[in-house]
Amino acid sequence: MEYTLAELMCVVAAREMPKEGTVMLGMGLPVLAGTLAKLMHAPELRVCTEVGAFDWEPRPDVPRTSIGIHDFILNDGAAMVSDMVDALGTLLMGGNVDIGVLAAAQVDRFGNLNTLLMGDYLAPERRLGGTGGNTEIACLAKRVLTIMPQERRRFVSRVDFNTSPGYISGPGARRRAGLDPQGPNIVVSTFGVFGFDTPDGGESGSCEMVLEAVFPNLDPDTVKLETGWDLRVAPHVREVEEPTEDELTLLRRLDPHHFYLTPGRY
Amino acid sequence: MEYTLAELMCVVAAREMPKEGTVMLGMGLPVLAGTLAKLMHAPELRVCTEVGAFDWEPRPDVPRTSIGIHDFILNDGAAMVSDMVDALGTLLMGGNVDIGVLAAAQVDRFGNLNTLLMGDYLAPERRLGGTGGNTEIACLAKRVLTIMPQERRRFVSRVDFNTSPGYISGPGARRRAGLDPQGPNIVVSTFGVFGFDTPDGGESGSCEMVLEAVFPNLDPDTVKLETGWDLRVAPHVREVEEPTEDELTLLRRLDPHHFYLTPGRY
Amino acid sequence: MRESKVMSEREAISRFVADGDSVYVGYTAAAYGLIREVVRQRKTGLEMIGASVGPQGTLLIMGRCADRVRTGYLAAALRPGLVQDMMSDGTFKYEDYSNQAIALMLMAGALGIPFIPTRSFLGTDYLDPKNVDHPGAYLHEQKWRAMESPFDGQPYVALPALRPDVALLHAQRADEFGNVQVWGHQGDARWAYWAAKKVIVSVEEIVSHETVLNDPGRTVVPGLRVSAIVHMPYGAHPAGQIGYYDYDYAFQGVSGMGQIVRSQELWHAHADEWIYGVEDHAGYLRRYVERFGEAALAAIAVDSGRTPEPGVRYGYAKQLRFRMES
Amino acid sequence: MRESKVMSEREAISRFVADGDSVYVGYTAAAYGLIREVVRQRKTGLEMIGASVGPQGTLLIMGRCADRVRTGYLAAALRPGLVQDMMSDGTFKYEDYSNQAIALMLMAGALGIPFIPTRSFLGTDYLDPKNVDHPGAYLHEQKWRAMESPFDGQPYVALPALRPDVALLHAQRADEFGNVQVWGHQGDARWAYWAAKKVIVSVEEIVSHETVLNDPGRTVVPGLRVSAIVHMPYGAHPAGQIGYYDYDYAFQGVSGMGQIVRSQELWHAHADEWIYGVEDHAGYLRRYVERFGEAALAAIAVDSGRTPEPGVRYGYAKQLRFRMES
Repeated sequence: MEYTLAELMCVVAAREMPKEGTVMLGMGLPVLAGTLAKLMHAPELRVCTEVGAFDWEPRPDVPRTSIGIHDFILNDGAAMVSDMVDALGTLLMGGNVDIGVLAAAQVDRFGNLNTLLMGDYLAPERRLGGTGGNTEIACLAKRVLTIMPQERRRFVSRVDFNTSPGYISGPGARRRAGLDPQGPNIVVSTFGVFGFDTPDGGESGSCEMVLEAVFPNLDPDTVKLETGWDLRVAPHVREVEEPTEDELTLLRRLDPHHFYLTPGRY
Repeated sequence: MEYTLAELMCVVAAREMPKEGTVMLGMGLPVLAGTLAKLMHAPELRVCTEVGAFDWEPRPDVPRTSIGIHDFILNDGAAMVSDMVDALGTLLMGGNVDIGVLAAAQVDRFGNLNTLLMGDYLAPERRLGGTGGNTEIACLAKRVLTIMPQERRRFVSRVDFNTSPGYISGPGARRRAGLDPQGPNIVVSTFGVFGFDTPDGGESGSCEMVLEAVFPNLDPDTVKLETGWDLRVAPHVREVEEPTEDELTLLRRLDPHHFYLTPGRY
Repeated sequence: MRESKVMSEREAISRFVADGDSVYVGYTAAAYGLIREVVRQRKTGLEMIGASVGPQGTLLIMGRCADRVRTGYLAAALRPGLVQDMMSDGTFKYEDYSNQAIALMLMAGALGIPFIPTRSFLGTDYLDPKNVDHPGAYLHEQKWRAMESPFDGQPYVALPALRPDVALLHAQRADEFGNVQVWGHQGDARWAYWAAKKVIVSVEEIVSHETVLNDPGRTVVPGLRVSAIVHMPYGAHPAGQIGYYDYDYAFQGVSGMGQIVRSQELWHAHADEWIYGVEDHAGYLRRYVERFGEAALAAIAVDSGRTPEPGVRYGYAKQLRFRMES
Repeated sequence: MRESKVMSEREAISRFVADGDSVYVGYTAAAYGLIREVVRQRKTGLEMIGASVGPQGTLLIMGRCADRVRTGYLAAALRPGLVQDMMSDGTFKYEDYSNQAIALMLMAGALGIPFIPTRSFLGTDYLDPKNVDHPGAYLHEQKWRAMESPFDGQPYVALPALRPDVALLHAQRADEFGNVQVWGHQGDARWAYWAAKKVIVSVEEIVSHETVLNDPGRTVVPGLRVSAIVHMPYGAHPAGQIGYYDYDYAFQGVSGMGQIVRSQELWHAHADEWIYGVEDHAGYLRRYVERFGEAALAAIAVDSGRTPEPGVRYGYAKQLRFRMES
């Protein structure tokens, strides 16, 4: 079955999500990937959004995933609906979110994200929409999975502006900043899957991104070409499995308006 | 019609309540007096409680006033029901309460209240139940009406412990403490009605309690006998009107279990 | 399949309440049935937490379960008796706050912030530095702090976040997965559901998961924060539960519950019959009916009050339109 | 008799929105009808406030009503165009926060506390002191402050309380006295109702006071805080309202609304037809039907979603029992 790298990226991100636990889905592809995971291998995953839907269980025949995070469909199957203070305060800052799933304009070697602007904050080349809830999810979720197309301009040595801390500048930096030492643990791109060199949950190791798996017919050197720093590669890089027909069929059913994935892009 | 001084105290307190505005009723007699006011001359008064009932409109045939402030009957006629953070935080501290109505164990010449203990805080003679929401209502309501039996041990020169600030130590003291300068404006006892010498809303004058009206057949000297300091008396002390039959009938109907007023006491 | 959180009160209390825990003990619709089970299991060294701690707290003190309290109001101290004595002789510790303070501190605990400012307490004797180490004190410098706003220098009081080890709550209903639904004025309970590390909820009714999903706006806490659901009709008795039954003031008289602070004898006269002398809440209800008859239970039934009208719908469009047909 | 707060959008906006006001502009179910009236009345110098400010904010910027924003996300800046240019050349000011920050700041404003702590932003470049006076800045030292907890020295960020001069909100229903009822996920609106000094609410339905009293738990704000209620069916269009109609994505395409940042011509092409060119919201709806037909309106109607089950009752006992009959 034909597929795009963006489709495979979403399928792999879904596969990488834990079977259970509380997940907060950020704007964009995380919503699509999270819904896919929930309907595939992770029915016990508790899907929450910052607008105020808690533990959303999409119906098996759900006509779409949420368009953005404000889609009213999130009220059909949520165990609780409330507001943003409850979602980003009580739930997230209160320590109840096991994994945050995020997208961004840039990611760097330490997993820091940038959602705000290109260039210098004091003289921006270009402003973006902004961070929304990305910043607090990166600061306060116990773990973070980032989904982002692999492009050299996006995978940079140092983000232009750190809106959403990964390991900041290396081991212990999160703790020194007042955050829990454990930060992001997975990045899924259009080329492969990355982990982080954090043997001790962010207190030791290089805390840099490490290539752990590549997409079919891609090799680490190709990934390095689209990475803006000297990328670490795991000793044994596995090859990601092709998306199954079930995965692709469901993924496409969840995005009937091509709101998330433009056919043929990437 | 026969009546007790305690009954007259409640009736007069009800009469002293404004025709409109938002009122927060503290534990005890304030609930009885506030409900009476609402059903008599002040149908537009917005009655709120710290447990989380907002703008309670008792039915004309309401079988009782609220027993305490947790009575479920407050959910019948409230425009909104919520929680204590909304009541004592959002509503009260947010600046939406025009008048707080309070009772206490002691009041002093500056209208400070004590709800916590008799004696020295570091070596109490006797502990009381505690302040509940009395402290924040005294700190944060725009005005305060206090209802308290007239006894020398209750009307003291200086409260044993200031749980609920009136004018603290005199003009400007509230502002210096970080509160709005305007504090309590009325005290109703079993002997009379008191105002405060605050020509400028707490910034000038003596800020002391001033006897403004006495109950029928009582004179200022009798009130002074049951007051623990040299009480100021207004140049023209009026005499409070007898309770009407309507007032007494409704008052007694609202307290069918004598939860608030023991017949024949005082 | 998602695991059920429904269990007996015996299991819930023995598994999730440890000696020495700080325990949110409720306010309106207090979880009396769970509280009695704590007394029955003779837990010790507990700290009680609540905006205002009513007679349920008196049971925990007289049962020698609780030895300290953080509250704005303690019913047990209202009249002379053993609790006032214990507060004087230092065997029962206390930190005085207020209803607003405890409610805000629970909210701060729920929000995961270190403290929350209040403008209450300004101008009171509470803040007098000499009162920090009062006879009942056990928090000292960690109780609160008078500060000034970094933005305008205005005074405020910093109240530290409160995260009780466990919360005991009684609610109207929940599903088996621990999604709890509540309606009516709530006091400080709304934030206790989110502040406590372990949450034990007794409910009048266990309803289907569908019933919860059909009105998710009534949910006060989702199952992900709940440790145990105990099906306990009349679980708030002798307090009431909005929509189910009202307060049973008469019981507090005839059972001697209102007098337990006056002597050990009066405490045991009540406790031996209504707590230690029954196996569980079901036994408590059986005894109640033996003693007072079904009619007594019927007499506290709700017979008045409002019912929501139809008209509310969490509606959306199955098909969204991205292109206008024309 | 209590006065009605119901009035036309023209009266509500002209009476309660002043040039230079800070305005909460909503998030989900934004009050588009009220926003269009603000543009129509050519208010100026407004500050926009919202956790995330969507396309309704773009209307206020392109209409020259708003010249600054406090938000975590600005849809108008998402793509290259006049708004990005105005942010570069300094004609449009901005202070970057986040969704959580704005929601918490509104809550702090509602609570009447000077600020609220957060643990968000720690470890980010936002807090770098050199970024305080960025090109869009207008708050400077009053924006926020990195601090340490007085209790344990842990770092936090103090977010100043936010009390917008006015909030523009769209809700499901209200009674004539301004008691507003809302259901479904709410974003940051829940606290904006309480934080703003003046509150203007457009609603899909005006319901009887009895309907409100019959389910007071659905009330998000009582009338005592509300300045005006505007009866405005489809008042959130082209956004949706839970239970009434869904988002009209197609309209944003055909009306050119999605392109207005690209040029003054494109802005006027849209605004002259859909804002300036109609008298009020009723006129807007008439034009919509003329252009696209009743069927277009029917196509965004809700056809799915949950409905609460009967069973909830705010019940109490008419007669309480203080003595046990026996």
